[in-house]
Amino acid sequence: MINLLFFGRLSEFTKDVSQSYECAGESMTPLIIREKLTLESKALGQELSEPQVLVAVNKMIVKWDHIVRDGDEIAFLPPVTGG
Amino acid sequence: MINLLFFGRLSEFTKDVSQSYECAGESMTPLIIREKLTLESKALGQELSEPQVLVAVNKMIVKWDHIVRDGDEIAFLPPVTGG
Amino acid sequence: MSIQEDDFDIGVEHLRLKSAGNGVGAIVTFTGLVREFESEPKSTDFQRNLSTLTLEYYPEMTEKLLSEIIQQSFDRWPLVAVSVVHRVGSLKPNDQIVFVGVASEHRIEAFQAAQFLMDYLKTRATFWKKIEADGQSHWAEAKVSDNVAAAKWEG
Amino acid sequence: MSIQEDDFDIGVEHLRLKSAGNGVGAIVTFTGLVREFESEPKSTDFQRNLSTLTLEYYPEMTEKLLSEIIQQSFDRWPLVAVSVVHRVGSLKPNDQIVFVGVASEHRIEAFQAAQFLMDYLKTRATFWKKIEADGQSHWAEAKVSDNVAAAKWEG
Repeated sequence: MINLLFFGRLSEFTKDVSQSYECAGESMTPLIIREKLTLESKALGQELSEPQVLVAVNKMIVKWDHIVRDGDEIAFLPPVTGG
Repeated sequence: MINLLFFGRLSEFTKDVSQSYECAGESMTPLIIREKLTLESKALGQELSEPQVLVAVNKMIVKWDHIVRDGDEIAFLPPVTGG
Repeated sequence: MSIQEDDFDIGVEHLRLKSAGNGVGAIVTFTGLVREFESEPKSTDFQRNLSTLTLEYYPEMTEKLLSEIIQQSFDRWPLVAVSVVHRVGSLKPNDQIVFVGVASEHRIEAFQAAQFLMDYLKTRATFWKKIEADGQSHWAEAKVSDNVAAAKWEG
Repeated sequence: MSIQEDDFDIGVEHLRLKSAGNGVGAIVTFTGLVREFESEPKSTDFQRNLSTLTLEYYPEMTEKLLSEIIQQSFDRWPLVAVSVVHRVGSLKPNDQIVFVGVASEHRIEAFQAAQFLMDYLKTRATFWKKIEADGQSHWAEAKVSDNVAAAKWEG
């Protein structure tokens, strides 16, 4: 199981999409998961494809082709606005 | 009467010099007073001639050839070191 | 370093920095506050009355990022102590949001490090602001000016 | 603005800046402290234990100069409030000497104004420090670095 987290404005688009994926042996990346999510919600897919959106696996920023494993946590991070 | 004030390191050289001058009708400037002070203490004269030393008349920075009048206060100001 | 819902006390934070060690000659602090007016995104004149600012963060990751930013400030300048406090949750106008304090021997590095910490915190630490104003809510947009400010510390 | 023998309280000063008006989003403070060690003039390694720092000023003139410096900061940046407190008289290691606080809408002008105020205060306000260390006393020397810092605001 891979858990998905959506922060900031991204959380507004996740009402009807999966919050986790089964990782059935196949090689999985944030990019593949983004494609799966886009099939569920085109609006979310568009938001996730914005170039400023970063992806973290287990709380580390990674590239979109990072291999994820069962038990990993993927977080989608829009531009930060704290401070 | 013209009162003289010496601040900071300058105050270390004023034990034996005049702290005021009578202004007997003659045209007076901080420069003339510095020359008079130099006759009283060569060490003080040297300190006052340092290019960073500023002179204020009645609490306003002035040029050394500023005309001073009876009742004025002349202050000799070494480089400031507050803050 | 602390991420907390509770308010912080500048007097307490300042005393901690002052007592951080021998040789502290300069303390610079920055405090960010919730402003009562919220400029409409992409507009300079239309302003709305802010009622609530909600700060979201990513537990564990945000702490780690803040620690890294603080470590970088020590790598760049000879500092005695650094303190960062960031609030999360629901805030009101004039509430304190963030505190950055730097203690050092001389003022130049304290000013520089405090600015660096704020510029990096604004652009790298995983916090997100949701603004409620005039009955409507929206997520704050990242500011180009913050990215420009952070970029000047690179390279 | 205040020149005083008494100590000041950062918490009180900060609250005053925070309450200065609507729209304050950023507060930057600088506090200068008496350091416990005094570098020997013209030497970088020999240090002496400071016992007393005495601050002399020129009553009336110093207040006027500080007011002018504060006015200049308002002319240069859109600030909401500025506070400057400078102590005089006899101080001990770790005592607070000077406070500069700036409240503004955004952080950039608050940081800039606070640095400007300190740079000008250090080079233009009529204060003089006498240092007592290891049983000997001398007047502090003006620092070239302060003049360089102040010069960058010119022209």
